[in-house]
Amino acid sequence: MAQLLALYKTAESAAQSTEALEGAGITNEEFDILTDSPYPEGAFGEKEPQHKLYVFPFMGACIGFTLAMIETIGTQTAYPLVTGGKPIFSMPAMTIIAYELTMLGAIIATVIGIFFESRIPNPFAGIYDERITEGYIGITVVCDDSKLDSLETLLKSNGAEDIIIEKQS
Amino acid sequence: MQERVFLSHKQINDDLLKGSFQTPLWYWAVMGLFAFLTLCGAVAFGYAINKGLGVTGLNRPIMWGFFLTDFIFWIGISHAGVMLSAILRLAKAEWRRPATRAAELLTVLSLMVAALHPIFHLGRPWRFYWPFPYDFSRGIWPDVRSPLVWDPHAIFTYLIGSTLFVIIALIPDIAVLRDKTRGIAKVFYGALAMGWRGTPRQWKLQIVAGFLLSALLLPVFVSVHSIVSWDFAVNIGAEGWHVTIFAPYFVIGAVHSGVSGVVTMLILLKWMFGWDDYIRKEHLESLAKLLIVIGTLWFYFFFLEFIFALYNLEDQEIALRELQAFTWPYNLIATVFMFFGYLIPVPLWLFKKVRTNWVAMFITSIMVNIGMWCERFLIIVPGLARKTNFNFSWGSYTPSWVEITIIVACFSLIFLLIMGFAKVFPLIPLFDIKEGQILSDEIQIGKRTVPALRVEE
Amino acid sequence: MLRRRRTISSTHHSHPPVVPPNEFISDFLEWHTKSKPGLNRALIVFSILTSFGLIGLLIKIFTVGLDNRQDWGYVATITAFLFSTAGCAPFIVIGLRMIKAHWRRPIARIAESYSLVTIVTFLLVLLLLVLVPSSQNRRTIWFQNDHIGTVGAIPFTPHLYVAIGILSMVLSGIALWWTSLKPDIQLVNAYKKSNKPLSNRSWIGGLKQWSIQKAGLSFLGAFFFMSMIWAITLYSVDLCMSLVPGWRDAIFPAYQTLTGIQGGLATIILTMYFLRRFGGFEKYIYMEHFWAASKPLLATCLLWFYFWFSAFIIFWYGKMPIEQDLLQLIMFGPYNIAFYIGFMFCFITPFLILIWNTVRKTIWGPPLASAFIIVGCFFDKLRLYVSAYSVQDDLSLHSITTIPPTILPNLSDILIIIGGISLPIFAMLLSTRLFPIISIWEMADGLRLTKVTKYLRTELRVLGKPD
Amino acid sequence: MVQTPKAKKWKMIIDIDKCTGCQACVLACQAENNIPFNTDALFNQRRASEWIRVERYWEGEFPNVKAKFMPVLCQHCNNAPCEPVCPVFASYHNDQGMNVQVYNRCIGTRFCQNNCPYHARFFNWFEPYWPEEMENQLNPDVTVRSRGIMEKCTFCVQRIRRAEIDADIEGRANVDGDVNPACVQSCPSDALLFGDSLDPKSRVSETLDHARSHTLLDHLGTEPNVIYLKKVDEDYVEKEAHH
Repeated sequence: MAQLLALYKTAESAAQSTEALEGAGITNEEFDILTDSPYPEGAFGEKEPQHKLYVFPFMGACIGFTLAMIETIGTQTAYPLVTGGKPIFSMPAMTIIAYELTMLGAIIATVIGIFFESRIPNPFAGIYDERITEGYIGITVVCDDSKLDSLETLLKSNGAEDIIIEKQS
Repeated sequence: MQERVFLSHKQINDDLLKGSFQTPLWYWAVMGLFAFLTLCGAVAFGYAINKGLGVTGLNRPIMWGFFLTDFIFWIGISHAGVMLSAILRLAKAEWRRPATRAAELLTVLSLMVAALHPIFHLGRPWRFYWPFPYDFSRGIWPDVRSPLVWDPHAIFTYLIGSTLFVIIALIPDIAVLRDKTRGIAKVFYGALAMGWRGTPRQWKLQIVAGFLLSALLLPVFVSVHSIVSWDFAVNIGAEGWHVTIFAPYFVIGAVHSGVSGVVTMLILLKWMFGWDDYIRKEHLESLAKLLIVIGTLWFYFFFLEFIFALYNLEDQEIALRELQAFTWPYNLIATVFMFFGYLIPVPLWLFKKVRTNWVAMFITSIMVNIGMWCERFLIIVPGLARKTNFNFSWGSYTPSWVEITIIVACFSLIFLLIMGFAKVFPLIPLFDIKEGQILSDEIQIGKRTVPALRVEE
Repeated sequence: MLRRRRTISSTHHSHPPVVPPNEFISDFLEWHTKSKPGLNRALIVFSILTSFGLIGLLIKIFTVGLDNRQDWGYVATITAFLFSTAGCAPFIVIGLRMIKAHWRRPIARIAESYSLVTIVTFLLVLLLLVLVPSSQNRRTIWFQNDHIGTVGAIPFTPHLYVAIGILSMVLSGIALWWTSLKPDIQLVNAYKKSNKPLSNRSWIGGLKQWSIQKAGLSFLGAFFFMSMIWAITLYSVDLCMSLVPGWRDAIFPAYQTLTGIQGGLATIILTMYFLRRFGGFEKYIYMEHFWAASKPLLATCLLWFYFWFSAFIIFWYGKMPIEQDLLQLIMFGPYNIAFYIGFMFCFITPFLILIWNTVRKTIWGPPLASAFIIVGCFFDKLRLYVSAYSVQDDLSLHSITTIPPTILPNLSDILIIIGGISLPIFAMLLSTRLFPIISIWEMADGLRLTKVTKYLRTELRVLGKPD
Repeated sequence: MVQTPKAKKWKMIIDIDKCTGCQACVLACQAENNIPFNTDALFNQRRASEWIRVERYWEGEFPNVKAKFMPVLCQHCNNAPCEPVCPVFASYHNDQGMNVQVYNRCIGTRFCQNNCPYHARFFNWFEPYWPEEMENQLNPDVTVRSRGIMEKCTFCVQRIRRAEIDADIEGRANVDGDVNPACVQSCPSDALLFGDSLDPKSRVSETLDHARSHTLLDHLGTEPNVIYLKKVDEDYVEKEAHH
């Protein structure tokens, strides 16, 4: 197997060559796009990323709310001290703390979700080139060595500036 | 979105990372000055710990003074960030792009500094962690009925949330730094970039995260200043504090001062790094328009607060307002507050000439913050000086050098932190600017070309 | 070719086609001018229902008369209800015009048409003002008090000024409606004369005329916004809060304004739904509009709770006797049922509905939430206004002496409520019958500024943002 | 063999008519409760701490001027505003109806003083200091408060506890008059009266529903446990209530 990274100056040529790749029978599961800024989805006909990020905040919120209930109810039962003639179970006060901790849980869970879903941190993400952050569009293809040459010519013909190949045995 | 300039992505990188790669001499000079001032504050605080709070100007009726005034001020400033970046993100306003990170950063740093003030203010600062729900050594948990227990919950939720918000939005830009640096710096940034490559999946999550976190942070940001305001509003002891409108009044006032703070910061950034292509007149103008709306809304709440203070027609309340408005030195502060906070800036912003003039906006935005600082002072101190009708123990308050030094130190600490951050990370999100260029388009109607925006849904 | 199709389907969801302006204009003009029997039938039904209200009012006036406030609590409620649903609807479109939101275009006219209802609201307020004593020696925002020395005696407080404030709201609303209606009426007349659509908008008036009209709209909008806030503030203080001795709640006017915005938005969304359902506007009002409108609706629901809570926590914590009584009077006492319903329907239910993006992205989700909100809004007003009008204590006191018992609506009240609720529907049907219910020029403008273009390998909607 | 004491609710009654403003109570309180000296400097900084103070109000125009004296101490409210605002339970309500300040818990937020309508709470701005020769007069039953914490009138709780323990040792219940805070004990004109209001025979509960009895700032609904008896003043004209 080998990894192949083709660098393009313009988005148009990159889009062309993804189309060409699909013409050559490489589905959009097999190639990936590297850009330095978000492009509209499907701009390169890449596969639509599926994610479950929206589940995380709800789980986090539940955890946070539980913690808040433990804290407030726990405190008021463990130390039933009367202050200012307020009831031992002061719902309004509990509401506020429950609210804050719920939000806290939701936020933290969301961030965890973001890391998890976008698969970082990941030091061995794969082939990469520093020119991408200069505005180049990168197309990576994973294929077996036999296909390499044909792909290289194909991508070059569609305006690839440079092609980097990483063989891993 | 008129005169749009298109820049190559390389150009954008080079411009916006200027701060990280070249440091002029004045940078170190200014850093040194701020560091020194901060140090003075630390010394003053140490002195206060050693001698006891007697070294401040506080006294019996007026138990809360400059420290809490400044605390509210910084909490207020911290409301700029989420307000701008979250609301504008959700509203998909294009002109937010250069402002977001500066705003979020201001949020985080001013929150950190604000969180210091209650510690200065405590009688026993070495016990600052006691209001947290942690037991163990002292065998009792905090009283959840106390606003001072709600406070840490709210503030730290907000601090953690907004910090994570900034970090998430930083990762792609850190990746750029990773690619442009060599040696030890590359290792550092490489570790922080966590193997970001910029795949469609990562970008999609970056975008979704922006929206989701904004939506989650907005309610928190409203709650934080509300709870701070309830520190005062639940009081029946102090005069003029027990007002139901305090929560929204504080929040909108905070946004007023916070957005002005962001304007000041953006103008400073433009001048410091010469980012004329990124922080443009149209951004300034949109911010000014936003400020007009916010300021007027705030004025409505102020009007209600004042009217309903007199509404009950009770002698002490009237006496308090008389003190606030007509008695030296409060009358001076009140005048500054009224004119700087609203009467001068907002009418000026109605003119396009002012809205698009950098110097004018710089001055007016600073005026707003001076005014709002005075507002906080006028809420806290006179109310305590005229506590109930036991006029036998009414009083007045003059801050001591200790308090003033610590306040100055807090301001310089903020500048110190911001400039330090600017050295390590870009203060304008690179990928956001690039995305803005990608999404911009035009529509032809007859002879006219209208600037347009590519939207995904 | 196959692949091409796949890439398109792989984008989020296919974009609704952009109808060319001319097609829309002719399309709409045809729908507008053709006779609509269903609409006429509905008109008759609702005109009858609305007349119930008038009958109820007359019964009330002639049976109990205008000397006792308690009998009029429900009239005040329905007036407040009309204020914060139909009355505030125009504000929504003003705000959206200010931020140049494209999705306002189909709903702009709907919102503005509701300003017709405010005429009736104004008359009702005039009626209620008879019940309000002069502000001499009682707590009002007019400070007419011997004890502090009258602050430059203002005559006719509060009656004259409440009337003026609300009248200015009515007038600016109607002026706004008329200004945006004018071009369309010309278009319709021209269409009726020669039975073919006229698309070229410059036919109606020169560019100068258009720029004047645009400027007029923004000025009237700003004026309506200010007079609306002022009117609601005056109404909620002088016709509610100051009738309960000791009730000092600075957030109350702002809270009432907020419920106005919430109710107005809900009203518009609901109207949009029915227009799409029965008017056959699937091509022009689609999911995007409901989705876009649902976000501010969710925000207002959260703000509703926020404003309520920030008043409640102060009263609960302060624990003063008067505060305890107030909590009893307007929340947990004689009208607790109404309060709980209001709380459920103004906050909890719509919040639980709208929090799901999948629900927000439907045709039925936002309208459902809006329906709940409108019902909740009524009960929320009920617990505030009926309770305030039921208090009999001397207004110069510092606190209420007793918490009055629950007052249930009698026959005339029920008639008035029916009439009041069907009034906005009647007004809307009427203006659908008489005037173009979708602002033609604004829609055409929007369609001109929208296009669906191919970008690389996907398709994107492009929205023009002129400035 | 200390059995749990029967339920008590301590109240104090202050007869303003009897008060001569002699400040004996203030002095006694200072001595009993280890309150550092209120020097001129402290007074001028408005940082004097006097758990009980005698407020003096002048009434009328010269020559017929009247001085009115009103001793004010912590009112030990049943709905004490100072209690719920304390984040660390330093100020709470104990089972004998007293409003108690726990010095060890206090972190010095000074929120309680802000919320006390009676100005009855005091903050230790500096370390307390006594001249060397005065240190031997400190009361061993009372903590010496360090800097940075709040303090206030305790109804001389140390005396209450002492009385209870003595009664237990003698195997009897407390009788009215066993317990007297320093201020009450030292009042020459007998203007102050202290006792258990749950004991029907105590002088306090007999005097409670006196014609002249009232509480301070009762519109706040704090329900103080310190009851005042109005001054008898024949040529005092009732001002019409403000509306």
